[in-house]
Amino acid sequence: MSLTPRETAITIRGLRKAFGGQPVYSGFDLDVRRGDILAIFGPNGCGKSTLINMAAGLLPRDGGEILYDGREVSEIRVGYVFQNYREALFPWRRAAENIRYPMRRMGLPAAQVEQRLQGLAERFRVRFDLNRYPYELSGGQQQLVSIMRALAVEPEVLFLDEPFSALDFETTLSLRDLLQRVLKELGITTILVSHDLEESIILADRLLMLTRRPTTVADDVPIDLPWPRQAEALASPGFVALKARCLDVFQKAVAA
Amino acid sequence: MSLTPRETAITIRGLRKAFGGQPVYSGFDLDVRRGDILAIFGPNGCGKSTLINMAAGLLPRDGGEILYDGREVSEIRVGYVFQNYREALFPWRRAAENIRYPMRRMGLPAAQVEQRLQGLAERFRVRFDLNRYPYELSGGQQQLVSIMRALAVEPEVLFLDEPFSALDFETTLSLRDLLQRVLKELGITTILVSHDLEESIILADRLLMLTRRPTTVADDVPIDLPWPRQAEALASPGFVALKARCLDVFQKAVAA
Amino acid sequence: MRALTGPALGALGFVLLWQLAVLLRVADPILLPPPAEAFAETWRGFADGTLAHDTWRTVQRTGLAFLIASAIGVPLGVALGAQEKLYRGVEFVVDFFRSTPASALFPLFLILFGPGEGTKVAVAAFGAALVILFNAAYGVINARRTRVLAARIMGASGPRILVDVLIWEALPQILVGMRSGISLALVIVVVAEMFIGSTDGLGHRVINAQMLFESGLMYGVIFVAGALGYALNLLFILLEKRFVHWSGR
Amino acid sequence: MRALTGPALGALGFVLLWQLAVLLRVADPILLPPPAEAFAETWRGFADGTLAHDTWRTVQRTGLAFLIASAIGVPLGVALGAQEKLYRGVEFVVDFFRSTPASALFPLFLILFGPGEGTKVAVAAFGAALVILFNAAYGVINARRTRVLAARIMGASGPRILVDVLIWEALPQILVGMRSGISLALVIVVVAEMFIGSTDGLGHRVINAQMLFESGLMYGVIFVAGALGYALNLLFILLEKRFVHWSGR
Amino acid sequence: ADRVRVAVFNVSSALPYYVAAERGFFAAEGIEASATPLQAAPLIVQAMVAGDVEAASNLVTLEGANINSRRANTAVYISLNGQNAQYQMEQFVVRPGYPAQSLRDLKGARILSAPGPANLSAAKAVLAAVGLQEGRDYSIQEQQMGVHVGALAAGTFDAAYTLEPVATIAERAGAARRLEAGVIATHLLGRPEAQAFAAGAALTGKFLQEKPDVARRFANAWSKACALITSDAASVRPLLVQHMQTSAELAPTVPLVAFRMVRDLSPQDIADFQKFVDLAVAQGVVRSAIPVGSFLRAL
Ligand SMILES: Nc1ncnc2c1ncn2[C@@H]1O[C@H](COP(=O)(O)OP(=O)(O)OP(=O)(O)O)[C@@H](O)[C@H]1O
Ligand SMILES: Nc1ncnc2c1ncn2[C@@H]1O[C@H](COP(=O)(O)OP(=O)(O)OP(=O)(O)O)[C@@H](O)[C@H]1O
Ligand SMILES: [Mg+2]
Ligand SMILES: [Mg+2]
Repeated sequence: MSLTPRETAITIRGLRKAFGGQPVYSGFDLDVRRGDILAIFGPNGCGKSTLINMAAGLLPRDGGEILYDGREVSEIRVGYVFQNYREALFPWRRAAENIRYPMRRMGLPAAQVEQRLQGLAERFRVRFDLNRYPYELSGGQQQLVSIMRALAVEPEVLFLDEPFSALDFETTLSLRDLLQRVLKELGITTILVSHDLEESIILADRLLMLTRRPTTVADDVPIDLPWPRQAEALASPGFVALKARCLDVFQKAVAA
Repeated sequence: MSLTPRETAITIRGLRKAFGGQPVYSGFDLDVRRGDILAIFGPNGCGKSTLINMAAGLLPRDGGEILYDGREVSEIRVGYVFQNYREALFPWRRAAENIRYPMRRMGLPAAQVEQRLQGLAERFRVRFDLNRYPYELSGGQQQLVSIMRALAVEPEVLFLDEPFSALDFETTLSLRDLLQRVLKELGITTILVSHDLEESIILADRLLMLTRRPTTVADDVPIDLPWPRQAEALASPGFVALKARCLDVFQKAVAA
Repeated sequence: MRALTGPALGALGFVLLWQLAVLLRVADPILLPPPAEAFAETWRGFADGTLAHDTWRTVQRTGLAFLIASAIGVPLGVALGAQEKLYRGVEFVVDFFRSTPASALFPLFLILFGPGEGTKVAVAAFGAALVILFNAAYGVINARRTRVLAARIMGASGPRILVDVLIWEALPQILVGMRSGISLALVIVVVAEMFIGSTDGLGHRVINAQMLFESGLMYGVIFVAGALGYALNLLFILLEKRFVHWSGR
Repeated sequence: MRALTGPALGALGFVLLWQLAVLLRVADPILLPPPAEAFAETWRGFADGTLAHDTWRTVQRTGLAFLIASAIGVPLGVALGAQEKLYRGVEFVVDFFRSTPASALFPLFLILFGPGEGTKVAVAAFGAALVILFNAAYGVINARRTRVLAARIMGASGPRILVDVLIWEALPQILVGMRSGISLALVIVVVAEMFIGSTDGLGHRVINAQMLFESGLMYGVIFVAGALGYALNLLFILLEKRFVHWSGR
Repeated sequence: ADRVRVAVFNVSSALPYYVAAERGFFAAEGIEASATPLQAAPLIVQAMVAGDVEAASNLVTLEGANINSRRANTAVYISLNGQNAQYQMEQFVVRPGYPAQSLRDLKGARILSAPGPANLSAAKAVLAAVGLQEGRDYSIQEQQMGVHVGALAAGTFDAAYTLEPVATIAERAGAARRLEAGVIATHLLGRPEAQAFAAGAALTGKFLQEKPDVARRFANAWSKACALITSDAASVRPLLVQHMQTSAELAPTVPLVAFRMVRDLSPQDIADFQKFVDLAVAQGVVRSAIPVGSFLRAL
C-alpha cells in the first residue's frame, strides 16, 4: 500500500529489534493512514506487543524510526490499553481516579473531566461502582476501566493490545460498536491487536497478518466493508470472502 | 440436574460470599459429575473467578460448603489456570522450572518429570524456548506455560479461568482439541470459565449460564454433542440449536 | 482494640522473659534488677515529673530530626531511585555514612553545628535521612515498570511520574525506611544526649543512672526509650494499615 | 568495569567536597585535616602493617556477626512475616531493641557472653539480626498474593511456600535488609572496639588516634571503615544484580 | 559581666566549677559562667580548638598534653587535680572472694580496666612495676565505667583498675575490696606522697591572650572554690548530688581529688607532673615529649 505523506499518521521505517541476540524485527516498514484502524493479527510471540510498545515509545528500538506525521511519539497524545491491563492500572487510585488521571495530566478543567467521566461511564454502560479500587474489580471490569482510561483523552493515536480478552460476550459486542463509532467519529488512528479474526475484520480498515519470528508481513488486507458494521455484517458476502482469504493466508503462512 | 452421590465429583451447598456487604453468592448449590467438563458462562463481575477461587480453597467463603467426593479441597490434586496467569507464574524460575514445580511437589521422580515435560512440550507444540524466564515470554506464551503447569500433574479437578484469552487463533484451536482429548482420556473433572460461547459449547458436557449479581443460574444446559468434537461440529445442527438456545437465554436473562 | 493485643502480649512476654532471667539469676541483681524494681524506680521518676520532661525532650529532638530526615530522604531517595545510574554514583556516600558510627561523626557535626541542640538533632537527622533515602531509592528501583510506562503514555512528565507513581510503588518500602529511620534517629539522639552537652533527655538520664549505679532506674529508662521507639513505630504501622491498602495485590 | 565508574566518581566527589571544606576553612585543620594528610597517615598505617591487621580484625568480627545475624534473621523474618499476627506480637520486641542504642546493650551482653570477642560479635549480630528480620518480615508481608496461592494450589506445604515463594518474593527487600544489617554490624563492631576491651580493630584505632589528636589518622581510619562498609555493601549490590533479575517485572 | 563558657565533664572532679558558680565566686569577679556538658575528653578539646568554649573545668591532662604538643597554647591549665593514696582516684580493687592481698598477688587474675588508652597503659605500667607482665601473669581488658561493679559482682573479672566513685560504690555494694589506691604516685612516680595530676582546669590560649583580665578573674574565682573545698569539703559536698551524679548517701564520704592552683604548685609537684607526662610519652599515650611548663599558667 502506498500513501502520500500527508495521509500518513504513523510511519515506521527499517525497524529493528532483537531480544538476546534473536531478532524479532529486522527492517520492518509500515505506514498507517490517518484515521485508519489497523488490525494486527499474528501468532503468539511474533512481536505484536513489542511493535506497539516501540511505537508508543515504551521500549527502546535497536534501529529504525517511528514517526507520527514527522513528530516523535512524545509530541503526540497517545492512548494505550496494555495487554497486561491489570498491572497498568494504579492500585492506589480508585477506578474513577484512574480514568481521570490522563485527563488531569492533559490539563482539562475539573468540570470537563467529570463530564467526560460521566459520558464514558454511560457509553460503556458501566454497571459496577467506579469508586472501588482496581484490585476489587473482576478481570473484565479492570479491562473495561483500562479502555475507558485510554479513550478519556481522545488520543490522536490509540494502541489496543487485545483489549477485549477479558470482556464478556455482551460487553465485547457492544464495545465493538462503541469503538467503531467513537474512533471513526473522532478520526483516531488506531492499532488493534486481536486474536479474533472476525473481530479484526469487523473493526479494521486494514488487516496486517504477521508471520512467526523472524516476523514479516504475511498479508496486508484492506477491509473495505461499509461503515458502520453491525452484527449483521458478519453474514455479508464481502465479510465471508475476506475471512476466507485471511484464513487461507493464515493456513499457508502461519500455521504451516 | 440430579446426580447420585457416587457420580458427584464436586458438591457445592449453600455457598455464600459477599464483598463489602454486597453479596455475590447467597445460597448457591452446584453438583458436578465426575469427569465432566462444566463450562461457566456469565457476564463480567458475576462471580466466576470468585466461585472457582472458593472451590480451589484460595478465597475464604462466608458460608456453605464445597466438597470433593466428601473430601476437602486440600485432600485432592487440583490444577488451576489463573485468570491473571502473568502473576501466578514464578518469575524467579524459568518456564520449564515453573512447569516442573507442581510435579516435584507431587514427588514424581526426576526422570518422570522430564518425560512429562517433554510430552507436554510436544503435545502443546511449544515453539519457544522453555528455558526462558516468564517475563521474557509474550502474553500468550505465558498463558500456555500456565496451562502446561496446571496439566502437568494430571489433576483430579481442573479449574480453567479464561485459559485461552491470550492465545492466538491457531493455538486456541489446537488446544481445544488437545484439552478435549486429554481431559476425557484422564477423566479430569473440569470447570472452565470462558466468554466465548462457541468454545464453551464445544468443550463442555454442561454449560452453566450465570446472571449478573446477585448471581443465580440463568440456565443449566447439558451439551450432549458426540465426542470428539472437531471444528466441523461447529456446523452441526445440534450445535447450532444449542447455541441459539443459549443466546436466547442470554438475551433474556443477562443482557436485559 | 484487637490490634493492640498483639503488641501488648509482646511487651508482656518480654517483661516475663526479663523476670525469668532474674529468677534464674542469669546475672547479679545489681546488674540486672528485677522488672518490678525497674518499674518502681521509673514510676518514681515519672511521678516527680523529671523523667516525663526528659522523655518529652527526647521525643522532641527525635521528632525534629525525623521530620528533617524525611523531608530530605524521601524526595531525594525517590528521585535518585528513578535515576539508577545517578544513584549508583551517590551510593558510595550513602553506604559510607550508613556504615560509620554516629559517635564517630559527633566531632564533625560539633564543628559544623557547635555544642548545642543543633548537633544532636543534626547527627540524628543525617543518620536517619541516609536510611530513609536508601530505602526509598530501593523501593523505586524495584517498582513495577508497567505502571511507570502507563503513566508516561498518559503524558506524565518525569517529576509527575515520581509523585504519581514511583512514590506510591515504593510506599511500602518507604514506610519500612521511615520506621528504620525513626528508630535510628531515636538511638542517635539518646547517644548524643549521653555524650554531648545535655542537661535533659533520656540519654542524659541513662548516663546519670549509670553513674549513680541505680541500675533499676537505668534499665527503666532504657525500657522507656525502647518503648518510645515502639510507640513511634506504631504510628507507621497504623499509617501503613491505613494507606497501603493495595500491597500484595 | 563500567559498573565501577559510578561508585568511583561518588568517592571522588566525596573527597573533593572534603577538600573544599578544608579550603574554605570550615574548621581548624587540627580538627578537620586535608584529605591528603589523612591519606598519607592512613597509608603509613597500612605500610607498617598494623592498620591492615586492624582492618582485617574488624572485617572478621563484622563478617561473623553478619553471618550469624543472617542465619537467624532471614528464616525467622520470613517465617514471622508469613504469620502476620504472630509478627505483630513479636514486633514490640523487635522495634524495642531496634530503638535501643547498642551501647546500652553492652552491659547486658557482657553478662551473657563475658568479656572478650564474644560480646562484640554477639551485640553486632543481635543488632543486625533485628534489622534483617524486620526487613524480611516486611518483604513477606508485602509479597504478591497470587503467587502464594498458586504454590498452595500446586500442593506446596506451608514451609515449602516459605522456601519456594515467600523468600523469593521478599528477596529484594531481604537484600535491602542484609545491606542495612551488614552496615549496622560494622557500626556496632567499631563502636564495641572503641568502648569495650579491644587491642585491635578499626574502632580501637580510631579511639587511639582521637586520644593522640592525630586527626589525620583518625579521619583516615574512619574513612577506611566507611569504605569497608561500602565494599561490604557492594557484595550485595552485585548479588542483587545477579539474582534479582525479575524485579519490577 | 564577662561571659565564659566552660566545658564540663560531669564527674566529681568538676566540683570547683559548681562551687564557684553556686557560691557566687564567679559573680563576685564579674564573670557569667555557663556550662557546656561534654562527656568525652576529645570533644572538650575539640570545643576548645573550635572556640566553642573558653575553659574546661576538668580536662584530662594527658589529653591536654597531646593537643598542646600538636599546637602549643591550646589548653593551658590554671589548676591541677592531684591524686594519690590520700586523695583517692585510681586504684586496684578485687572481687570479694579473691585472695589477693597486694598487687603482686594479682598473678593469674583477669583484670578489667577503666576505659581509654591512658588508663589501660597506666594499669599495665603499675603492674609491670610490681613485676607482673601482661599475658604471662594476668589478662586485662578495658570496660566502660558503668559495668565495673556488675562485672566484679558477677565474677566475670577478678580485679579491676578503676576510678572513684566506682570503687567506693563497689565496696559498699560488697562487690569489691580495695587493694591499693593511688597506685600511680606510689609505683610510677615512685613516691607515695607525690601527686599524680591526671586532670585539671584549663583555659584556651586564645582566651588567655585576648582577655587576660577576665582569665585572671576566672582564676581568682577558681582559686576561691578550690580553697573552700580544701578547707570545708563537707559544706560543698551536697553539690555533688545536685550536679555531679553522685548519690546522696555517697556524697558525704566519696573521696575527692586534691584541687591545686598552678600558682601553688611546688617545684617538686611540677617535676612529678613532668614525670607523669613523660611516662605517658614513653607508653605512647602522649604523642611527643613536652615540657609541662609550656601548658601551665600560674594565675
Ligand atoms: N524481555 C525479553 N527477553 C527476551 N525475549 C523477549 C522479551 N520480551 C519479549 N520477548 C520475546 O519476543 C517475542 C515477541 O514478544 P511479544 O510480547 O511482542 O509477542 P506478541 O506478539 O505480543 O505475543 P502474544 O500474542 O502472545 O501477546 C516473543 O517471542 C518473546 O518471547
Ligand atoms: N476484593 C474485593 N472487594 C470487593 N469486591 C470484589 C473483590 N473481589 C471481587 N469483587 C467483586 O466481586 C464480583 C465478582 O468478581 P469476580 O472476579 O468473581 O468476577 P468474574 O465473574 O470472574 O468476572 P470476569 O469475567 O470479569 O473475570 C465483582 O463484581 C467484583 O467487583
Ligand atoms: Mg502481546
Ligand atoms: Mg474472572
